[in-house]
Amino acid sequence: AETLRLLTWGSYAPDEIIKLFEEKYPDIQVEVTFSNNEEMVAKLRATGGAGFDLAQPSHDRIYAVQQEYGIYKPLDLTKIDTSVMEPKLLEGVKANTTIDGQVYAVPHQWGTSGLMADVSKVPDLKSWSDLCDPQYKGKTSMRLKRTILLGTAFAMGEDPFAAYSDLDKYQTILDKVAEKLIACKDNLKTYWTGGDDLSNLMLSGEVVASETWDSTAYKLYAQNPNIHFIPPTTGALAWIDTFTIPAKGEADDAAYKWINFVLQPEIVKLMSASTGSQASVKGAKDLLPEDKRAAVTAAFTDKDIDNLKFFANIPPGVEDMEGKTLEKIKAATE
Amino acid sequence: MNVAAPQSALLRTVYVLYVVCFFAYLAAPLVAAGMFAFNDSTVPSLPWRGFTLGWFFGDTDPVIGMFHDRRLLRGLTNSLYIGVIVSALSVAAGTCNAFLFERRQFPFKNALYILMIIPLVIPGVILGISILVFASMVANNADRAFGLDLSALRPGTFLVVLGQFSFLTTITSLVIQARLKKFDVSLEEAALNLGASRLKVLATVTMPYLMPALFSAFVVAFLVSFENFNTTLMLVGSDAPLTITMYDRMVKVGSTPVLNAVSFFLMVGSGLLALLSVVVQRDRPSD
Amino acid sequence: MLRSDTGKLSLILLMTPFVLWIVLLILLPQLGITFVSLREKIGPRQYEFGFGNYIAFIQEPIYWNTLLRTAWMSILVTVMSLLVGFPIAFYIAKIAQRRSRAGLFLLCLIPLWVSDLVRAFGWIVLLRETGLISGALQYVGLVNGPVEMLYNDVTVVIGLVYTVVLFMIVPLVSTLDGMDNSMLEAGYNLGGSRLTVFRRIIVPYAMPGIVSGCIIVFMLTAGSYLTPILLGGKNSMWFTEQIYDQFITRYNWEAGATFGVLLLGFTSMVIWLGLKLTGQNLASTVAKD
Amino acid sequence: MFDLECENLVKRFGPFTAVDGVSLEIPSGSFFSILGPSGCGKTTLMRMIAGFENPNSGDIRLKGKSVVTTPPNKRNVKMVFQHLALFPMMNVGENIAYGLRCRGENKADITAKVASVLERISMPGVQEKQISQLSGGQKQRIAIARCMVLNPDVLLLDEPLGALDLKLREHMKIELKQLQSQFDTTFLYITHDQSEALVMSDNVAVMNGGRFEQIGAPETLYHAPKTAFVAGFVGDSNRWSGTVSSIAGDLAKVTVGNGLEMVASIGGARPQTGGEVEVFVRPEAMQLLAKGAATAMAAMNTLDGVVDSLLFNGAASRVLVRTQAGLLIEVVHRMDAGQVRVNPGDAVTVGWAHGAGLCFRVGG
Amino acid sequence: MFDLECENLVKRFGPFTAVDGVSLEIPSGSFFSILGPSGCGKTTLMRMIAGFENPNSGDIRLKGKSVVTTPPNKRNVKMVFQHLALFPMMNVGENIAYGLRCRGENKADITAKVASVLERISMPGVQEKQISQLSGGQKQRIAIARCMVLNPDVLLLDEPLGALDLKLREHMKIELKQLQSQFDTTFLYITHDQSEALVMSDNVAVMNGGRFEQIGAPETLYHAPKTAFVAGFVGDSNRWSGTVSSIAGDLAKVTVGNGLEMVASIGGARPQTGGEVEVFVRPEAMQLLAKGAATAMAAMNTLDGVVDSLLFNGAASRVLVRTQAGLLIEVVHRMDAGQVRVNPGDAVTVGWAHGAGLCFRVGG
Ligand SMILES: Nc1ncnc2c1ncn2[C@@H]1O[C@H](COP(=O)(O)OP(=O)(O)OP(=O)(O)O)[C@@H](O)[C@H]1O
Ligand SMILES: Nc1ncnc2c1ncn2[C@@H]1O[C@H](COP(=O)(O)OP(=O)(O)OP(=O)(O)O)[C@@H](O)[C@H]1O
Ligand SMILES: NCCCCNCCCN
Ligand SMILES: [Mg+2]
Ligand SMILES: [Mg+2]
Repeated sequence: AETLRLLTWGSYAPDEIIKLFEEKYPDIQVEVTFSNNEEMVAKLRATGGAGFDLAQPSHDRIYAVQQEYGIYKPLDLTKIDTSVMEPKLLEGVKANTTIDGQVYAVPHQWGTSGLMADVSKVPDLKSWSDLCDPQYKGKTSMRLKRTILLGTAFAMGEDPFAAYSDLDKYQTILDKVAEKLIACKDNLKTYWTGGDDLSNLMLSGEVVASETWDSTAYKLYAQNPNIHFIPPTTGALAWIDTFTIPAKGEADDAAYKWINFVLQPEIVKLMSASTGSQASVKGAKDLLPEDKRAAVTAAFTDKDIDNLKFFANIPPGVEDMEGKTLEKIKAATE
Repeated sequence: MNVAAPQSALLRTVYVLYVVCFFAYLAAPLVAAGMFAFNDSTVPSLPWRGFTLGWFFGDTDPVIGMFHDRRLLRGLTNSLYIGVIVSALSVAAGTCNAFLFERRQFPFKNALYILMIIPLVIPGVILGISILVFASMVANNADRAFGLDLSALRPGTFLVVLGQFSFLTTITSLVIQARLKKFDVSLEEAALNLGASRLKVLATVTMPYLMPALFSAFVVAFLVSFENFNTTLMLVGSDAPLTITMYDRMVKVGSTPVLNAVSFFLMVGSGLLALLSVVVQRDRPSD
Repeated sequence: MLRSDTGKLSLILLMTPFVLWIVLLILLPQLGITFVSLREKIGPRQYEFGFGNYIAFIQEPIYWNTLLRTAWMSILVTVMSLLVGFPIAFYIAKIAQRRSRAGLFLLCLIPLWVSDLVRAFGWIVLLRETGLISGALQYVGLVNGPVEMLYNDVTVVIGLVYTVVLFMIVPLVSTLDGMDNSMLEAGYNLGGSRLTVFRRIIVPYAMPGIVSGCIIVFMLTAGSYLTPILLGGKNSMWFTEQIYDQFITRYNWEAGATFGVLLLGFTSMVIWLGLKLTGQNLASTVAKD
Repeated sequence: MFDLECENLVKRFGPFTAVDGVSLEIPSGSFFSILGPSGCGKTTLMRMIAGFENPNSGDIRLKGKSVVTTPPNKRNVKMVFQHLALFPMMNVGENIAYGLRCRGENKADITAKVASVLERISMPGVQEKQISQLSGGQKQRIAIARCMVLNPDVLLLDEPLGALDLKLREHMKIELKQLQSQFDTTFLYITHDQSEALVMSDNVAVMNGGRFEQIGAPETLYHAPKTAFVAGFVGDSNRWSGTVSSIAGDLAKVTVGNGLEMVASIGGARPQTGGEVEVFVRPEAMQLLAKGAATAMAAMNTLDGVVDSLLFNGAASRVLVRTQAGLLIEVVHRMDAGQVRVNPGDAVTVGWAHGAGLCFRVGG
Repeated sequence: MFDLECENLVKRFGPFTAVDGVSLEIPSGSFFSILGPSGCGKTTLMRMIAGFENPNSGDIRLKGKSVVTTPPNKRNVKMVFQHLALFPMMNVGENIAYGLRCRGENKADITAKVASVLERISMPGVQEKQISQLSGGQKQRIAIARCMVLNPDVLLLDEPLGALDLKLREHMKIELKQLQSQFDTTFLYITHDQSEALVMSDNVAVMNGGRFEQIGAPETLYHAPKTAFVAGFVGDSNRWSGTVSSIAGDLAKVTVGNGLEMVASIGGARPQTGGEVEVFVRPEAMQLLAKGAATAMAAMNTLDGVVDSLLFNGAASRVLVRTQAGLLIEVVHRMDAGQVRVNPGDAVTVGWAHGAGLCFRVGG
């Protein structure tokens, strides 16, 4: 039988869906490797785009990487049922990932990064920088990745995306951010690394407020209605995780089959239940499970939606600058 | 009387207490990790919510036991597969090395012997990245120069095997060499003298003598391969062995008691294997 | 003569796996990372040769601080392992009844039965705020709220010592085992006190084992990844992490290779110094058994 | 005055009694040996004296003072170990200086004493040598020097020649004895080699199964053993089992295995007529006579046989004679000048004086 | 016909010549020993015969056929190794059967042969025992049986008694000799223990520094050594260096160290007057005389001295006499009945016949 090797986020390929997929296509076996944006790219770079048949980096991680390393394959859009996709998202992703007229990605799930709090203990969390409020000392958390850099920059009144075109300026922003986050370090319990990691911290009460993916917060809301997703006042950061095919993928047909399969409404429902976030299909909100829909409604007002900041494509060089900044924060001891 | 032991009763008691504490320290994290495999909770932490085998055999969300978790099972199979291959290879190479350094004279023997030991003291990370980098260089150049796609040299099972082999061979060589050193060459000469051919001597005298060492070298190599992380992480492709799978699960998804269940399972498995190797070593009247 | 020809042939046959192994998997890859470390990236897919990566390392205190911290902590862990492990090794080799020796020795190997990951995981389960120790302390009433014992250097050292101590114990047991008790008896018989015998007889005798244990433990510690990362949490700064980060999250192989070369060079230097100071050599210690 | 006295020493290891009520007294300046087969408890006895084992009961006195509660490093008995136990990580000088340093003597004294003791063992100037550079005999002497430099009351030596090769062992026997008289220190020497014990000692205790069978001068043990064990263990003997057919004074008539009769002195406890005994006759007490020569000679036992083989060994040559009944007898027979030459196959008669044989009651 | 002949064998290890032009011939069915000090090349010689070393030059013939190019497993010489080299992973029966199996004999034959050879070494029925369950002497015999079952032309034995303890070694000496005559096979026996070589062998070659010094029957070597080395190595001797002051026929008058004069026969090459010689006198050739007793006796050397110590050793007792000049002389002196008793400190005269001493030119 053919194998479909997925390189994706934790929870983007629940066993249940794999089972259904394999029932439908008995000659395809699905193997999953969990990863995150940075590792997906590093892995594919190391393999020269081999070893996996379908990857799911976020929309901002494709353009520059593809130009430098050529690790993705152009998509054959005729094999994807793009009609079910939310056109705004599809066009957005396409616009971000077209090189020499070839499209390299289509959207899958989208969501936001923002804040989360146990409102019974932290009633008034509003801004990214509230995580550094000394009254929650030892009880807050964040993921030490670029999201928090950007968020903090916004909270400090900067517009980092605008600074992408002027890297010197961007560097000064990063320096300020780093200073702030280093000072904040002592306030944190730990840096979280994955959705369930964060869930454990929140559910056990070891952490009461954190930077989060909205999906994680929605899932927790179902278990503890005191845990709310809170879009920061400067706007939640929006991301779209995509479908891409690695340059040396060996099972393109199966990959297309998977893409089309998971975009079917009943599968979207299952998927959203697992990930907690919305699919980029039309009417996605209706396909959310009951409790999640409630969570979304509780979290977002329309104003919040308008305030969303989509991650901008990362131009060459930025990744390095951010990486160094993150290292600096990690290394700082106070 | 044992002159090495403290002579005063008080000191002796303190000493024994220290030893007991030490072993408690050794056991503590394993006991803790094993214990929560049976806690009927979705997080591996207190409070204790009752006993369950669900994290082994459960098959309904959210309690999917390890025996129903296909990714963990696949990781396990990959680990077994990689472990067996790499152990067999490193035992074979280790046997050659043992004979080479124990029985043969050749120029620069001492320097080469140091080279043989060196992989043991190179950090695993460095072995991992250096093999990754070198293999990629070869593959890239082959691609560029001949359009050859040497996919075996890209991260994947083959590189994982090479990476683990690179330091396991030192271990197996040392284990086998230690036994060969104790071997009395006159046994081989006696067999020759009694009319056996060289091959027959090898088959009837030398190899049976080395067998326990080969076996324990295999077991050691297997256990080390099974638990290796540092080297493997750099070289792994899509067929991740269990440790990597568990790590991915832990840092990218989060720790659930199913990881405790796997840990418990591994402890029991490796424990039995280690015990078996000791029994095999001991049953021999030969030494 | 015929026999010497077959001798040569079999020597070549025996030599082949060794040479392939060392050259293809050890020497060339090391040259490979050295080569890559000398490549400076000047733009997308554009490189030139130079020491830029090394200069970058020297100019960036984060990097060399991490390296120094790693080395310092590794030395600390090595010393701790020696202090913790020596009495145990001595007990196993010299004090325990002959029959229980093998059993105790096997018990020492227990941590080896499971991977680093499981060990670190075990410590997390044990030490986290909602973990066993915190729970037990609250239960006994020693503290009245949960205590966090993870994410600090002490925990990292405890966890590292745990992972490596058996590599200290094994060589120590094997050298101490070779020490005839009559050596100690002679030491007392000639008038030595416990301290004299320990200092002037036991320690010098065990020196090869001590050095060998220290080398392996130091290397393992300096090269470890999971334990410092998982137990150190937000404060873990370990040089291997820098290497992984460069390779895995920054896909900057040039810097990663540079760090690799530096780590290897630095640890080798520490070991070389240690060997020189104790007057031992690699073949007589690490490969002794 | 005795340098060392042991009184009723007992040492048990669990249910097993390794040393079983041993008493001894060693006069100042004498050479005392303990001779016994492997496992008889010699080392255990010595280790009690040195302080490495605590006796279950009994007393040990050094120069009259009881030391049973003194720790080993405070007793002034020094010990030369079976495998010498020289410290491999120290050179010769440091080895010898070790004990002096433990005493805290000052550097200059130490240097002087080390030099002087090396002089006395005829190895001046070897201070800087490594132990591994010494020959077996030299190591031996260093081990003794290391102890003697401390002026012990008693020097204990546990089979120190065991590891040496044949010629060297012969040589060291004489050297040891001379060292002892030179240092004029009391030596307590352990061995399972009877010739070592006999040649060197003033007194020998024969040990068996944890007990002393007999203590005496070498000649006494050889010529007047008190037990069958001593008779068999000290020196070579022809040895036969038999039953007493009659007793006359100190002599018993014994019938051995195959109906042969011989007369032997009674050693140890008196056997009863009809009782079982073992007869010992030393090969050098026997003579080869021409066949039938003196069969009727008074006070002589005679046996007829044929020469089975000649065991030439210079001054210690033997002839092996096989009697009609198949018994093998070893007879000392110098094969040089003046002696009748015999050849394998010759019919001969073996004769020895009645008093030359000794018989001991079996099990008593 | 010779079972084994070696002709001018030479073996070099690098610059070092371990065996240096050795020739020997061993008649069928005889017991031949090579006696020499450690490191003289005995084992190397034997390993060449067995085929484990290639000679640099020279020839080896088995039953007249050269075997230098025959690989070791095709030569019909079997070898008993110093540490026996019994296979620990096989039981006794399998050990003995090993060679037969290599030959491809059929099962029934093998079983029968194994049983029969075990019978011959008086250990019937031990086939199933493990090697570790045997005593030292039993292992010894199994090692011999394992070779003998293959009916070798020659059996090589490399110091097979070295590892045994004293009493057992004495016993095995006699047993080995009897096994040899029972199997009636040629034995080539290596040892550094002169008493083993003398007692067991028909012929002995004395080896030194890779060369044979002398080949001969034990008695010849003992009584008529051809070189100083043989005189010193075989049996005990008193040994002095001196210069020849005059020569008369086969006798030389020698002045030793301190002005003492003695007459000795000339052994080996004739020395010149004024040349340096070594004089050897066997302790058993000497007598203790009362002080001054026979100073004038013809054809006798006499030395005055005092008794230094008595080395009592039963039949092999010696007296150590120290002459005025400080020379130590060992004299055999039975200390039992009939002999004059001497005590340390007694003034005595030591005397021996002129012909009893032997002198050898130094360096010749
Ligand atoms: N620590 C011990 N525990 C139990 N048994 C012991 C111990 N030490 C010695 N023995 C036993 O006591 C007996 C006497 O031992 P010891 O070492 O004194 O004999 P030995 O006469 O010195 O023998 P050898 O000549 O072989 O050295 C032996 O049977 C030995 O097994
Ligand atoms: N393989 C070798 N390489 C170099 N030198 C050797 C080798 N084998 C033996 N020799 C040397 O040859 C000499 C003779 O050795 P051999 O083993 O024949 O002595 P030996 O007479 O059997 O002594 P021993 O009685 O100690 O067994 C020794 O000096 C030894 O060091
Ligand atoms: N639980 C899975 C969450 C996936 C989040 N993707 C986030 C991309 C942020 N840059
Ligand atoms: Mg002993
Ligand atoms: Mg030899």
